[in-house]
Order: sequence, then C-alpha cells, then structure tokens
Amino acid sequence: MDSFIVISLIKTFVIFAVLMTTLAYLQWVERKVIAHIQVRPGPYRVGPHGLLQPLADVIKLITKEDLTPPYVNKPLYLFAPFFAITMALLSISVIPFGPTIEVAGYRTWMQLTDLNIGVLFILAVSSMGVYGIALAGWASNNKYALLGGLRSSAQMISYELPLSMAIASPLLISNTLSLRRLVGTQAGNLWHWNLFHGWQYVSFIVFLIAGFAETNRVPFDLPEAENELVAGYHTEYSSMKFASFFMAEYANMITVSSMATLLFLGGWVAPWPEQYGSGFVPVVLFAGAGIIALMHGLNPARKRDQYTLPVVGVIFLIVAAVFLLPVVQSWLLPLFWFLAKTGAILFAFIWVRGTLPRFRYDQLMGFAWKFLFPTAVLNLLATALVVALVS
Amino acid sequence: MDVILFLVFAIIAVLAAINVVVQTHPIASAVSLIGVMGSLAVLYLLLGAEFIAAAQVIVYAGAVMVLFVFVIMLLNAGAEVRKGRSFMASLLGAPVLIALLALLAWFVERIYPESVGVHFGGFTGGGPDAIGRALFTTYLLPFEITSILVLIAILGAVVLARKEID
Amino acid sequence: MTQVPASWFLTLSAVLFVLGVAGFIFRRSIITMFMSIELMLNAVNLSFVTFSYQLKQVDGHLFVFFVMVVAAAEAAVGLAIILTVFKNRATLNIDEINSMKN
Amino acid sequence: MQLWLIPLLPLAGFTVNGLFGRRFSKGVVNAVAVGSVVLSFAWVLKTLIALGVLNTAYSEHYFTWIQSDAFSVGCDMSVDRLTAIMLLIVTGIGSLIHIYSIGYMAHEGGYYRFFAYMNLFMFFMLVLVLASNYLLLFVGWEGVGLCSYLLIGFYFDKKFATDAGNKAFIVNRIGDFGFSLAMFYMVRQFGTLDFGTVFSKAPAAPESALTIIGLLLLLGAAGKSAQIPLYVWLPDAMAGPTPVSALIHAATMVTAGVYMTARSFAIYTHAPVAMEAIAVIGIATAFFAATIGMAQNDIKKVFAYSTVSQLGYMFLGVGVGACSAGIYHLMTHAFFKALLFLGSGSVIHALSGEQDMRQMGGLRGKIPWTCWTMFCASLAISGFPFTSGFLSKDAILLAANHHAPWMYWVGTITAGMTAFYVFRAFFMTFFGDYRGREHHPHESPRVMLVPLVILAVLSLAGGYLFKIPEFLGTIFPTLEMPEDFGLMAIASGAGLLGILLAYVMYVARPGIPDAIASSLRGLYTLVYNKYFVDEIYDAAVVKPVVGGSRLLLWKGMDAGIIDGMVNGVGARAKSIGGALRLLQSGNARSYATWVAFGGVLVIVALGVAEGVTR
Repeated sequence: MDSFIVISLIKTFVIFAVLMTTLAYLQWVERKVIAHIQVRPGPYRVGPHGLLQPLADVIKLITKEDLTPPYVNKPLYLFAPFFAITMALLSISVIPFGPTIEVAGYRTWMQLTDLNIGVLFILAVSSMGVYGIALAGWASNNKYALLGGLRSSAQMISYELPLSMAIASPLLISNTLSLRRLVGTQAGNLWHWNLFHGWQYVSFIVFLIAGFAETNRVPFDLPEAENELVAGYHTEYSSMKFASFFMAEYANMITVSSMATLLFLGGWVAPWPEQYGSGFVPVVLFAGAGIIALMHGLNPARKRDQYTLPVVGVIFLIVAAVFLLPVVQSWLLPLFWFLAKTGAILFAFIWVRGTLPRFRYDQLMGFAWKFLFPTAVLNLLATALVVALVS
Repeated sequence: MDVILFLVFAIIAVLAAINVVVQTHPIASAVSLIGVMGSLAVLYLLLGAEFIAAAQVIVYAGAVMVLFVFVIMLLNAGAEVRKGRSFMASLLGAPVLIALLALLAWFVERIYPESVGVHFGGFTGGGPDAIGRALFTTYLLPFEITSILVLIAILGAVVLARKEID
Repeated sequence: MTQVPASWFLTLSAVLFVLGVAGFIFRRSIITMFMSIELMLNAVNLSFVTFSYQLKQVDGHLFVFFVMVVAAAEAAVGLAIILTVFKNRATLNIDEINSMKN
Repeated sequence: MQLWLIPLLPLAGFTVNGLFGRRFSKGVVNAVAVGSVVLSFAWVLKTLIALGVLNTAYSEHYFTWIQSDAFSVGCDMSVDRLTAIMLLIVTGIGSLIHIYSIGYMAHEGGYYRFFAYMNLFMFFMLVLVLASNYLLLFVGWEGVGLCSYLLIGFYFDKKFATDAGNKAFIVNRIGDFGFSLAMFYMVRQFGTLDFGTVFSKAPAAPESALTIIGLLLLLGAAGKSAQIPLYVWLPDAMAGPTPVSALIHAATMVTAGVYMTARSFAIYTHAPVAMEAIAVIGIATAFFAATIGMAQNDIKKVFAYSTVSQLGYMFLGVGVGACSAGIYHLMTHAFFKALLFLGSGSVIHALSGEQDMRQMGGLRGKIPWTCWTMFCASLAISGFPFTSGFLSKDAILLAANHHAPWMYWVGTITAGMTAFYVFRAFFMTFFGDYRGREHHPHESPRVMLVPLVILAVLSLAGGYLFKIPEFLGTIFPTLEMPEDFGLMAIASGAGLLGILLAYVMYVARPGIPDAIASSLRGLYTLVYNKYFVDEIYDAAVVKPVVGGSRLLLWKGMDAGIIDGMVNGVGARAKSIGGALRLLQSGNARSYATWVAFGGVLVIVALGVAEGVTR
C-alpha cells in the first residue's frame, strides 16, 4: 500500500517533469518546423540552434507583469486558466506509455493509473476543457474575448460528437474501454493495429480532424483568430495565466496524439515483431543521426558548429548505445515506439499549421455537422455491422 | 479512507449547491452546479458506478452545462433584478422546504436504520459492459423511445431557436 | 469505521434535492430556476445509484442514464424556449413573465 | 401456404395508392392497383394448384383476435371448394375489371382514389370469402359495404351520387343489424362463431333457434344481396362509375349474401321454415324486379334490376336446397352480368356519358366489338340453349320444380321477361336509327375490349369449363332428380319468346311499345315508377323515423336532458373554477411552492400509511 503511494508519487513527478519539458520544447519544435516550411531558420540566437529558447520563454512569461484588468469577474477570471491547464494535464494521467517495467524490484506500469473506463475518462475531461476557454472569454468582460469564448464553446461541443463517434469504432473492434487493454488487443505487428486490421482509415482521419478542432489548432483556430478577434479568449490574459492557456493547448495536442496512437496505431507496439529486428530501428536511427551530425561538424557552416555539432552527434551515439543495453531495452523500446508514433502525429499538427489557411466560421460548423458527423456515424454503423457479422 | 472521501465531496457538493441557490449571477450558479456535478461523479465512483460517473461528467457537466453557460453568455444575462414578488413563495416557501427536508431525512433514517455500508469496490457491476448489456436487452424499448425523444427534442430546439420564418 | 452508511448518501441526496427546490422557489432568473431543476435531477440520480449499490443491481444505473438523456433533451428544448422568451420580452425575470394570468 | 397474401396484396396496393397516389403518374397508379390484384389472382391460382382437389377444407390460424373466457375468435382463414370458386371469381373478374377500368377511368378525376378504393374493396371481399368464422366474415362484409358506399359516392360533387351512397349504407345497416343479432344468437347457442364448430353442432340444436338464426342471417343476406324488402338501394347504386357497378354491384359484393346463405347451409337444412323463406323471397324478388326492369330507360338501371332479379334466382336455388345450382348461377351471372355492365360502360364511354337508351340506337356498326360481346352476354342471361346461363338457370328451375312446381312456373315467366328486357335494351342500343346527340361514337380502347372478349367467351362457355354442381358435390347434398327435357324446353322457349317479342317490338315494329304503354297507362306508370316502393318506404319508414328522432330524441332527449346535464356540469365547473382562479396568480414561483407543498403532503401521507402498516 505504502509502496503503491510512493511509486505513484514518483511516477507523477517523473511524468509531470517530462511533460512540462516536452510542452516547452514542443513550442520550439513547432517554431522550427514552421520556420523551415517557410524557408527561414527560426529561433537561432538563444543557445545552439535556439535550443535554449524555451527556457528563455519560460523566464519571460514568469517574470512578466501579471496584470488583472479592471471590470473583470475576478474569481472566474482567475479560475479559468487554472481550470484549463488542470483539465489538460488530468487526461495525461490515464495514458499508458508502455508496458509493465521492473525498477529496483518493483513492477509497475508506465502509466499513472489505469481505469476501466479510460477512454470515457479522457472524453469526460476533454469535454470539461471547454469551460476554461468559455469562462475565460466571459470573465474578461471584453467583447473580443466573449466572441472567442462563444465560438470556442460552440466549436468544441460540435466537434466532440464526431470525435466520440470516431473513437467508438476502434473501441468496437477492441471491445474494451481500458487504454491498457486497448493496446493489448493490437499486439503483434502492423496488421493488428486497429487502423489496418479494422479498416479504420475513415475514423482515423475523422478523429484527427476533430482533434485539430478540439485543440483549437489551425485550420480550426477560430476562437483566437487574431485578425478578427485580437487574440480571442485570452486577449486579456498575460504572464503565467496566458502561459497556462498556452500550455493547455499543447498538452491537449499531446493528449489527442497519444489517443490516436493508442486507439489506431497500436500504442507502444512495434510495427513488426522484435525477432525481425525492430529492436534495432532506434539504434540505427540515432546512430545515423549522430554520424550525420559528426560529418556536418567536420565542415561546419558556421564557426560555432565546429563544437556544437560533434557534441550533439556524440549524444546521439550514446543514446544509440543505450538502446543496445538489454537491461533498459525492455522498457525503452516500447517507449520509443510510443513516442515515435505520437511525435509523428504531433508533427502532422505542426505541418498542417504551417500549410493550411483558416476556415470561415459557418464553414467550420457546417463541416462538423453536415460532413464530419454523418461520415463518422456511417463509419460507426459499418464497423458495427462488420463486427457483428464477424464475431 | 472512504469516509473521508465521502465527507470531502459531500461537503463540496452541499456547499456548491448552496452557492447555486445563493448566487445572484447565473454564471456563478452554473459554475457551482458544475462543481456539484463533479463531486457527485466522484461519489458515483465510490458507489461503483463507473459508467454513470463518466456519463455524468460527459453529458451533464460537459454538454448540458456547457449549453447553459453558452446561453448565459449569449444572452449576456446579468445579476437578477429583484423586481416583482411572489406572495405565496415568500410566505410558504421556507416552512415547506424545512418540512420537506425534515420529512425526507426522517424517512431515510426510519427506513434505513441499519443501513448497508458503502465502501469502494463493494459493487462492481456498474461498468460499461454491464450497462450496455442491460440497455440492449431489458431496457431496449425505453432506450429506443428515449432516442426518439432526443430526436424530437433536437427538432423542437431547432424550430424554437431559429430566426423568424420568412 | 471504514464504511460509509448508505443512509448518508440518501441524506445528501435529500439535502441537494431540497436545495434544488429552494432555488426553484426563491430565485427569479429563469436560467437559475432551470439549473435548480438540474440540481434536483442530480439529487435523485444519487439516490438511484445508492439504491443500485444497496441492491447490487445495475438497474438503478439505467434509470440514471435515462434521466440524463431526458435532462439533456429537456435542456435543449428549455434553453431554446428561454432564448425565445428573451427575444420576445427582453427579460429573464420569472415574475415579469406572467401573461398567462387573466 | 400463405393464404394471408391473397387479401394483403390488394391492401398493399390500397395503402400505396391511398397514401402516395396523388403524387404518382397514372402509369404508376395502374401498375400498383392492377398489379396487386393480378398478383393476388396469380397467388390464388398457385395456392389452389398446390392444394389440389381440396376434398377437405384447408385452414390457417394467424392469431387469436378476441379471447373472453371460453369464447374466442381467431383470425383464421380457410379454403374449401366453395371458397375456391369464390376466390377465382373475385380475383379473376376483379382483375379483368381493374384492367378495364384503366381505359374507362382514363379521363376521370380522382384516378388514384378510384383505384385505391377498388383495391380496398378487393381486400375486404377476399377477407369475406376466406374468413373461417362469422365475425371475420362480418369484417369483410362491413368492409365491402364501406367500399361500396365510397365508390357509389365516387362523384361526390353530385348530390344524387352521395344520396345513393347514403341510401346503400343505411339500407345495409338494417341487414347488418340482422346479421349481428344472428351472430349474438349463435354465440349464445353454440358458444362460438367458427364455421366448423357451428355446423357440426347445428344438427343437435333446437329447430326454433336455428330458424331464428336462419331468418336473421337471411335479413342480413337480403340487405347485402338486394332482396325484397331491402333491394331499393341497388338501382340507385348505379350512380357510381360503371366498373364499380360491374365489380361490386353485379359480380361480387351483392353475391356475398348468396355465398353466406350457402355457407350456412348446414344451419338451413335443419330450419325448413327459414329455407322456405329464402326460396319465397328469392322467387318474389326475381319476378318483381324483372317486371320493373321491362320499363326502364336508363341502360344501367335495366341491368341493375336485372341483377336484383338474378340474385333472386340464386336465392331461389339456395332456398330449394340446390345450393350448388345457386353458386353455379352466381358464377355464370358474374360472367355475363359483369360483361353486360362493362359493355354498357363501353357504350356510355362511346357516347361520352349518355345513359338513356332513348338517346342511343344503331350503334351496331359504330362499336361492333361492344355490340357483339354484349350480344353473347344477352344470350347467356336469356338462357339461350347451351350458353352457360342456360345451364345454371335450368339447374335452378329444375330444382325449383322438384321443390314446388309453382316456383318453376313463376321462374319460367321471369326468365321470359328477363330475355325480353335484356334484348329490349340490346335492340334499343344497337339497332334502329341513331337518336343521340354525340356525333362521333367511338369504339373503346383495346384495354377495355380485351376484358369484354374474355368475359364473352366465359359467358358462352364458362358453364362447361367449370362444372360447379359436380365440383361442389362434396360440400352440398346433390338433389336426386330426373333430367326433364320437357321442362328445359319450356324454360328456354320462354326465353326465346322474350327475345322474339323484344325483336318485334323494338326492331321490326317500333310503334308497338308506345301503343301498349298508352293503352295500359295505369300499369305502365306503376311499373315505370318501380311500384312507388321508394315513396312508400319514405312515407312509412323514413318520415316517421326522422320525425320521431327530431321531436323525441333531439328536442327532448338530446337538447333537454343530455345537453342540460352537460351544461349543468359546465356551469358548476365554471363557478368552482371561479373560486379556484384565485390560486392562479400567474406567478410561476407560487405554483412551484404549491407543488412543493403537495410533495410534502404526499410524503406525510406515505409516512402515515407506513406508520399504519408497521
């Protein structure tokens, strides 16, 4: 009992720390990727290749003046960002990153807690997320913020339906609501994943689209459309309160990506079994990256790169070597696959943001109700029919 | 542990419920009501009703109350004005409420003197599979009728809320 | 004493219900009255779930489920009515909406 | 075997056309309406082929309709040989008339309505025929009555049509009243309405009970089959479209009474008084209607009275114990009378709606197909030797002679009159000079002519194709009687004489009819006005009933007592409401408080009740 609490506390701490770092660096990745899409270098000044930029941002946000505008509804104004970030982080707690591991004699799951109804829990929590935005918009006592809040609540309610419907199809195939067992049913190789095994291409795409809308990302970022609404619901927020919304958005992105991975892409399951060498993929990747970095370091573009690139290369090589250690392989490999899949979807998020324009509001709602929802329902019906016929 | 859990969330629920009634501003009431619903969801978990707890949050807190908040924001409803009065309500209201509470409590105490104890995990039949099984066998007809009801409600809401028919 | 008596749940349910009734009687804003109804429904749901626990049967949960669905439908229609009322009378005060009198 | 499919196909047609027909094109309406009936016919054929010789009845039980203590009525259907004949007649002739209607109704309004009603009629008629107990039969019985009403009043913008519909409906109520009483009595006597059980228990029942049941059933049959004294509705029913007259008021519905009495044969054999009543009513109706028929000028009226008269023959057949002969005549009559009506419809169609024979004449060359097919039918109905009408009529007359010779002689005279008025109509229509106003009489389209030709063949040869008396030998007792060629010759001679007389009077010497009419003015007026029966009924029944209702029921009972009670209750409610109105403050929160108060009261009441029980 006591060890359970201790382990849980440790896990909470680890996940929280990693998550916060990831949130900060996701921002860096996003800026970098978009910059490269737009053929510019992106953050470059703070640290090598701007690697320390997130740290600088954090310092900036913390030390900024925390301004509370007059005529706001103070309790709700303070409550909203807190609520948004809480709900965003809460859903991470049931997401499993990998199978059981054994550390110092204690067996535990790479997951904070498993619920029988994990999927429902995430749906519930994400449906609560709308309050953060709506209340922020209302409490700010600002018409742009109010409009942003209204838009976002309507948008999130609307897109929650196709999202749920899209989730329901793989659940029918896997026949469980526990995220852990969900992965268990997809074990094996690529062809056991719900995406391929269950022909869930439609619901995967619907899920991603609805996920984009749920997280208020481009092309569905109407609540914060800056050319219409200044900055939407967080117009009146500054400093850490602003950062809370910001982090909530990125945390939600991670949740959606993880959900997509767990529901459709087999979670931490490797694309092909280990006996065919899937275990060496990370080694090859990291070693290759390290070698490329070293080669670039030999003829650097800038003078500084003479030192930074070889350091990065060596780090990559060490990571590659770590993947070869049998002791850590059992938990590091699943983690790698999970993060690789989630990362790929996160990259898609960023990619879309870099390339697509924004919807008009009526198009957005029409798209949800007239196209996405019927598509998801039809797919669900078809899946249900097939499942009923096969079983 | 269970007692602490119950007491904490029961107190939150009661306080939030009082806040629902006491607050003059609808949005404060709405937020308090969400609080009530959230704590009730935890109590449902304690009673082994996992699915109902999730549905409580998704349907009540996540959909119904969002609608409320949405409407309040849309109408920009301010604090209520104390205009007009109900003689009946002010005269009979308080005694009736006290009587109601007293009677209900008396009933509960009288009928459940040696009540069963509730502890976490005491009832595990409230998962989604059990609910689904009951829903699509014993309660199939009510379920279908409810779905028709929802359809009618959607149509009704659309008809009521749309702009003038031109 | 590690177990919570079931009667506590029922008492909590009764308290919440009475608070809902109080809100319905004493508040003047239609929206708040409406929310008081939801509060009452929630209170009733709590007793359903408690009974379900006590009887070790899932049926109570089903009732809660149906109550939720009905509440959702009711909220959709009710809020649409509130919108219409507000559009026509520009007030949400229940005491001013009394044209059925006479 | 899916017997239910037979009636349900037309019902489906009715549903589709009734609900959506307004939006359909005529082609689709046709396809649905005619298709459903033809499919039903095909299904009848398939069923009958599958059932084979049908020595015993085949029945199907679908569900229990009414269950009350020991009494139960099921939705049962059964097929025996009698039913098989009726099924073939109803669906076969029904199909032909539906096809004919495509052409006849092509230019009428309410096209889909017509076909929907026709299909509904088919449904009820088939239920009537297939029913395996009296109550289900009664369902069909009432249903065909309804459809008859709807179709008589098809041209509902014309007063006489709606009046005729009302008349048919109300007169039929009298008959149905008798039928209902008969069923009540049957339930009391036998405890069931199922055919099989009733008939097996009938021999053991007291004769008085059987006589009462038989007479009451006869009242019902007389209403439906237009027998004295309830025949008055049928001539007026010609206000409907001609295919309706052919299908409902000649071939099928009006024969339901004959079918029902024949079906109840087991009851009548043990109730000789009731049986004699059938025979007397039958022969009287046959003679009486034939005399009226001789003086009518409306072509459809002639055939209407002819139908009444021929139905009388059928009753005579059943009444003298020759049920199979009655059914035989029912079938042949269905052929030639349907043909006569359809032919007259074709004439009317050719003359754009003209029905008065005085406005016709000389149409032989203009519409030859109609003319010669109608000639075949006229021969058949006149009992011309070796036509099918001759066979069935002779069977009845021989049986009548066996029973009571005076019936034979009256029947023979009637046969002569029948031949006379039918050929009178035929000659007035097709011979002589054209007297009408329509300038271009045109032959009907092929879709109308094909059914005419088929029916013409059946009128001549149908009696040989379907040897009903032999076929029904297993159900009804065959009467042992010698073939008497002398009697046969006399009967057919009477027919030939009638034809000859008609030829002389209306073709050779056209002046004779007027001379006769003026010399026998009194008699002619009496006959021309149908013996003033309608007027007598009006004075003797309708006026007193209406007057009594107005004075006693309306002014006294309804306005005085019932309205007084209702108004009194209303006034009390109003005054109490006036007091209670004070509670209706229009304030929702007050109401809520009252509701809560009521809740408290309920809980207190529960508590008290609980305290008492503990």
